[in-house]
Amino acid sequence: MADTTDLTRSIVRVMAQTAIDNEEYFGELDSIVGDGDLGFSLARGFEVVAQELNTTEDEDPGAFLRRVAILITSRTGGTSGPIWGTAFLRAATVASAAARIDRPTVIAMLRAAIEGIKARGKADLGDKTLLDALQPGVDELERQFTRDASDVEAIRATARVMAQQAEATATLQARRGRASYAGPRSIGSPDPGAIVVAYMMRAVSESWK
Amino acid sequence: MADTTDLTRSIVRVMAQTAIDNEEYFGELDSIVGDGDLGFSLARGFEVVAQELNTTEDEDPGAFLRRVAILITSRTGGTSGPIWGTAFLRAATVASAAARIDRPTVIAMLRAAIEGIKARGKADLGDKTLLDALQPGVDELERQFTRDASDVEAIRATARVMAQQAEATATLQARRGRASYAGPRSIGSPDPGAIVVAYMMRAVSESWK
Amino acid sequence: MKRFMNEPADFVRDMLEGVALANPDTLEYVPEFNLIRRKAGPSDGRVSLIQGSGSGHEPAHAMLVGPGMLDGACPGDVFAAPPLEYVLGATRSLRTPAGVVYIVNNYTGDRMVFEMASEVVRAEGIDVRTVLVDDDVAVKDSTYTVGRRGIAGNFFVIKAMGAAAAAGAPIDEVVRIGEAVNAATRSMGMALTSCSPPAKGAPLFALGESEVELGVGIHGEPGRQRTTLSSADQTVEVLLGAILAEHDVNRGDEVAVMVNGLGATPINELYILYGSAHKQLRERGIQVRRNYVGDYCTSLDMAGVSITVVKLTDEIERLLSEPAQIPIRVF
Amino acid sequence: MKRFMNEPADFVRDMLEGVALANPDTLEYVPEFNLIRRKAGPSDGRVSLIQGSGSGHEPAHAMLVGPGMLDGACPGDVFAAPPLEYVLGATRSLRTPAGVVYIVNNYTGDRMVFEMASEVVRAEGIDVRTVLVDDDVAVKDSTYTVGRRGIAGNFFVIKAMGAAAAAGAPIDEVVRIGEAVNAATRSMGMALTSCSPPAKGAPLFALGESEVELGVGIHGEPGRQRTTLSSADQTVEVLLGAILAEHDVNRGDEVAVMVNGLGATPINELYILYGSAHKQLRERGIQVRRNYVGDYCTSLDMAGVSITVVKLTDEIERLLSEPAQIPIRVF
Ligand SMILES: Nc1ncnc2c1ncn2[C@@H]1O[C@H](COP(=O)(O)OP(=O)(O)O)[C@@H](O)[C@H]1O
Ligand SMILES: Nc1ncnc2c1ncn2[C@@H]1O[C@H](COP(=O)(O)OP(=O)(O)O)[C@@H](O)[C@H]1O
Ligand SMILES: [Mg+2]
Ligand SMILES: [Mg+2]
Ligand SMILES: [Mg+2]
Ligand SMILES: [Mg+2]
Repeated sequence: MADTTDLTRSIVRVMAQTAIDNEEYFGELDSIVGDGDLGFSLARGFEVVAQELNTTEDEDPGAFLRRVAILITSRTGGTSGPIWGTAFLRAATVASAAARIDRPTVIAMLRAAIEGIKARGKADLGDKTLLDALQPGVDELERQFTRDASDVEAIRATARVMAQQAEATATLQARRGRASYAGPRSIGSPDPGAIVVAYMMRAVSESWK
Repeated sequence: MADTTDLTRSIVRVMAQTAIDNEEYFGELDSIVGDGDLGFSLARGFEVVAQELNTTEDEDPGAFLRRVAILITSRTGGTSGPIWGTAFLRAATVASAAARIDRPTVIAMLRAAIEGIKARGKADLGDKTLLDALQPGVDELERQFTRDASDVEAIRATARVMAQQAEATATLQARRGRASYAGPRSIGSPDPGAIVVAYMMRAVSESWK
Repeated sequence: MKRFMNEPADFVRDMLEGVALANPDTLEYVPEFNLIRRKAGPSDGRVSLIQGSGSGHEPAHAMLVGPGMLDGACPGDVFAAPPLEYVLGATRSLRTPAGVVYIVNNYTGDRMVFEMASEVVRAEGIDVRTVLVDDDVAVKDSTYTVGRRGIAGNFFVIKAMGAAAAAGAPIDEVVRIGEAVNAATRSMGMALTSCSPPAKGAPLFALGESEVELGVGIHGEPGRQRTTLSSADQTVEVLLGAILAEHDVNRGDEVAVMVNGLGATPINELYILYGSAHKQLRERGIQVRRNYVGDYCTSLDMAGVSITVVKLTDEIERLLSEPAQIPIRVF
Repeated sequence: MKRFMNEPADFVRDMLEGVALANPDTLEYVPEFNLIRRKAGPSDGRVSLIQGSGSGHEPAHAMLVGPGMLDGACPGDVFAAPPLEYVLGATRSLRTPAGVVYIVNNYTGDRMVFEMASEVVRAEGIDVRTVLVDDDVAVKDSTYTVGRRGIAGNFFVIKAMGAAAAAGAPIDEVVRIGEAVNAATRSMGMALTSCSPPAKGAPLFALGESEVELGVGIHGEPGRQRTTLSSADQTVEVLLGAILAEHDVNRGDEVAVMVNGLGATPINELYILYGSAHKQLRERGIQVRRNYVGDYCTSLDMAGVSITVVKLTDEIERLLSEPAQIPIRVF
């Protein structure tokens, strides 16, 4: 168990670092059709997560993720707080219920996170949100697992798909969130939330040893 | 008497037209170190004078100038209203007291106007006001009269001196009026009020037949 | 973009601290939750009113706290709905047996966090309700959109609910009033310039020399269209036209009108617009019974305006005219 | 430069008309003299207070008319002292047997026109006095200059005189109070951007990306120096430092503080500055007993601020706390 806990912690650490390092860039992205606060909101939330990572003891992945979920939910402002908090909470619930964190469990955790976001945001694929990078990415990860790819291979492929799909959101018209007010004017730039998850996945892939 | 009244009226008409035609330019000049309202203030005041010129009967120059003085004083805003109104009023008083408007009377009228401005504005030569164009101009006019120059010659010479002296105010530091707040920063651009009187004199000179 | 601040990250904190220092007898600042609350707090028999929302819209909402208005406001950072923790902290700090009502502007982030907070505090035994504000007609309200936005009209919702709560109305009644005022309120705005969020230090969007954004949102969201600035009279015609097209206001009705500056518009221009609005409504046979001219709900340093029209009933008019006392004052 | 207006030449008229339309029960607009006057007018036993000055400083002065403040204001055009006719018209319209006091900001044009008006109406049997306001420490007061300018501090002079006049104080007393408040009041401003007069349609001066004009006047007059914008705390330190250097305020004294927006500065920034000012004064042992945060005396669409410190005596504090009612209001 110590292994998967360590792994979970290190993935979350990379995600947190990505949010902190790219605060300005993510804010820029959100200011094209949004209101520019995404970078700030995520950085403040994940900052607390990063601090917590340095101070807390080992525990099982479910309990750990629940703590992360609560920190993100309670400390992150904007739409991102509830969306990301819910995603982590749903993943945590699946992790806690599972006997061990194997490949099917990972997929189940991610699918639960996606369902959580959809429920919380009343959003679906094609609405131009982070879902449009996340869901194709998880589909790809599952495909890679099915064909028994190595961890590194699977993660690299997932990161690639998420990057592509995040960029591809530029062609979509936003139907949810603040960008939706722009109507047709939202077409032409990618969804910032989608870019964020793609960046996080790339960082995870690059950090994978 | 009809002659000098007509002459007085036509000079005032040219002055009024100059103020009206150059509203924007005089405003520009006043916005370099001042507050930009000079063009507007003079145009509104002289507009009323121009209207009055079209509607009123002939009368003696003194009475006419007094009416102009009151119109200017009562309808012109800013520092210009009291300054210009006082100048016209003083000139009117000299005109009324004089048996006829000969060359010495003209000089006396202008000197009275200058004294009026000095008194009203607590200003003196070198303070960077319209006085710095007006007074040298009147000095020149008197010199031309002394050497028995023709009207046209005298007026042309006066206009020339006033234009030079108005430009030369650029080297002065303002000690009166709003420009004085700029201290040394008031050096480098001419006093707008001085340019106005020089413009009016040039117009009078050009209109002289 | 020049502005008076210390560190951009301290913008909201420094501002809230200033508000509390300026009102030491009546207000209290709880930094932990970005909370400005009435020092006295609501008395036990009274419904408590809380507003969250992002910062950058001042005086809304942190400067609308006081007797007859909000009991507390826990703004998030600039343009960001408050984190859950703030809302929970504010609610626990201001709960009363009579219940708590959240006044929430209709934005995705705000709705979500107040929904989550409601779940949590309800489990703690607090009777909590929510009144949504969605007065901005720039955005079409349909099932395919996230619905109309809440903008300056929230002032009237807060004012009426505040008066009702101060008079000891039960929670159902306070909520009914809030919903009635929201239903009677429509607004639309226009931007002459973009706002510049402190952290970004640059405009969110760019407008040309004579270009305006018609129907702009208070976070710089796009509106209905980019168009050319025309005269004050024509601007009012366009805004009032759009508002009345989505409003049940008819000849013979009485209204309250707000001409709201978006942050960088001087009050002389607002009064020019008010004069136009007053006369145009009069021509339509609509009588302005109450008027509000000034900055009520802004978008940082945006130059622009919004107009709000509230259809008055005797009840709404009475609630709007009750006394109240907030940081925003003249004397 | 975009702004909400009709013809530039109608800027002042349209604004004053808007003010009157927004306050139909209490105010009256006399277009002939650009006059906003109390509908009721001053009663016979009361001293009448009139303020002229140029427009473009709203709410000063046309929006400061009402019970407990001015009886009338007859502004000139933007940044231009009113023509004599306006002052005469206003005076004749608002004269009372108890006398008339002109409150005049210390500028060449304003002083001249009120002096001339005084001569004229005195000859008509009106007991007229003048109180000069010169609170701006940016300008050195010496015999070689035209003296300090009147800026936002005039609010306190008007408020105190208004309270005294409302209470029926005789004219000598009203003048004494005005002079006492003016003597107890010092201000200084800072511009982040220039204003743009409507007729000009362009800025009066240009400031660089991070440049400010320290000690700017409310007509865009230059101040003490061009310098670089620093933090809000440092800005307050500089402004307060300059003010207190020319002010008789010492440890243990009580003061009123105004943080005044110059037209385009959002209220959140003003509260950040207020917080700094409050704390810095506290550190100097000076207690802020009354505070004023908002737009009181502006320079059209200038982004910037001025700070005013009034040394309080019991008398001044009492007069400032009396109720008054003017167009500028929240509810
Ligand atoms: N209804 C929604 N459901 C899911 N995700 C959403 C929704 N609305 C917005 N998002 C995501 O959130 C991102 C913006 O987050 P944030 O800047 O915190 O929101 P805001 O400032 O609009 O409250 C978007 O780029 C998008 O990916
Ligand atoms: N004290 C003074 N005495 C005489 N002339 C003055 C004085 N102050 C200013 N002036 C003249 O008036 C001109 C400015 O007029 P105006 O724009 O109406 O004044 P302001 O806007 O400062 O009230 C100056 O250019 C100068 O020539
Ligand atoms: Mg955002
Ligand atoms: Mg001028
Ligand atoms: Mg946001
Ligand atoms: Mg002027």
